[in-house]
Amino acid sequence: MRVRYFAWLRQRTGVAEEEIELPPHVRTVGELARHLAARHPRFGEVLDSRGVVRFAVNREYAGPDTPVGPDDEVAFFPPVTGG
Amino acid sequence: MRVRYFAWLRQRTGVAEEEIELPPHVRTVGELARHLAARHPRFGEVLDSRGVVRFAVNREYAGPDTPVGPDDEVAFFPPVTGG
Amino acid sequence: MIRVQEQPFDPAAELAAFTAGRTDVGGTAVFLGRVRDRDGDLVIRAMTLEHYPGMTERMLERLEGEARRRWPLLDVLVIHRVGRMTPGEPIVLVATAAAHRRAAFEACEFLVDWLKTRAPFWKFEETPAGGRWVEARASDDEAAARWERPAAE
Amino acid sequence: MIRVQEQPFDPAAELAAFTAGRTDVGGTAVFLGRVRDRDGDLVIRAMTLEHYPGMTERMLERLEGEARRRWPLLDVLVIHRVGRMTPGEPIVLVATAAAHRRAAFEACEFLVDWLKTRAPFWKFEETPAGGRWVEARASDDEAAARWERPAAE
Repeated sequence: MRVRYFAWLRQRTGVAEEEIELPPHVRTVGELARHLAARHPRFGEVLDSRGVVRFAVNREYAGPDTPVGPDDEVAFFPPVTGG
Repeated sequence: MRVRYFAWLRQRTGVAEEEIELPPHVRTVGELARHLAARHPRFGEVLDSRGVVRFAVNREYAGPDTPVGPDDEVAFFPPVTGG
Repeated sequence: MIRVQEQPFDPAAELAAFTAGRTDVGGTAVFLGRVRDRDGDLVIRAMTLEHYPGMTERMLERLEGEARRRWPLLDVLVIHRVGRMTPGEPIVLVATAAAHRRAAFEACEFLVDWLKTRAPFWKFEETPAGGRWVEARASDDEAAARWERPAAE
Repeated sequence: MIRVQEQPFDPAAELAAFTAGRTDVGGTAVFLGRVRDRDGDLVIRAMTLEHYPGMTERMLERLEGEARRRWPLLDVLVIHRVGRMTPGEPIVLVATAAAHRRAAFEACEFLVDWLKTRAPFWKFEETPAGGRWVEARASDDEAAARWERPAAE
């Protein structure tokens, strides 16, 4: 599975994207975030800050309960600030 | 006094502007309009159609009770349609 | 700035010059009104805008002043043509510049709405069946009324 | 049309090309967003816009589709830059064309408001004290919420 990080979340993981092996117990975006928190402690620190981390699965906005599978691209990023 | 007519009101008077002698009994825009109706019957025909004739005195919007004097410029025109 | 003119103008060139070189403008809103080739079912061949010289400029300057009082604008431009125009030609350009977008958008809409109901312009359309003066629309009055404020302070 | 690009664009040239030659467009509304030299009390030397390639275009195309469903638009143009920009440089241009002004204005504001809250862009500002990521503003969420409709049909 491909995982991507944007903006200051990318600075907390130190990587823009990575390929990871999806563990069998990880079935949702929320579970994936927990799993990645162990790998990237500074990413884990902000996971519980309400509304700070947003998700996308296959380039669509997703919630913590959105299912994920090994062929998906999942992205983590802060609230958007474009325009 | 100078009187000006615009748009289709001008077509009803046949003149864009005229200098008139202000009769002593004419003290407001409404009285002036009545006075001019005698001079321009086709202008007089539409005077009583509600909201069709608008007035300006010295290039400011005015109402029928706005006072007028011999040195004023008074204009009559339909509702505006610019932009 | 207010300009009322017979000669055509180039909206792109006006936009390029508007607030050129400034670095404090975050948002610019622009409205461009052009002559349409139809009015409802009617084919329009050309349009002539008559106005009341002197009063027009006075009213537009007052509108600009009112917009600047209501919103923190960094610049305002209103260009309005008069005379004869054919479909596709620009009639009016309204541009507003502000630090943030909301002020620019609101002021631009306000200026266009009030311009349509307060500036002494009259449209004469040439159709295949002859010419006709355009009638004022209630929807324009309603649009302008959105911006009314109580007279008392 | 949607364009997301690194290279600078010329808003005046884009406006000149937008609906060029058409005679059915009565009203064109344009929003131009540029880099400001300040953000509150902070001096801004430059700004970098990061985005999520692929997702950005998809979201913007969806916004264009939604705007076209809601208003009778004759054309839509959204250009959004990414990468590093300095004060005064254009960031985003949104242009909408319609027969009448109300649709053009509303659709333009809608597109800007939703773009600010739904398109995956992130701003990084360079200040004399160092760099910082811009935080999302509640006012942008409120502006976008104005256009929400009940989900049920």
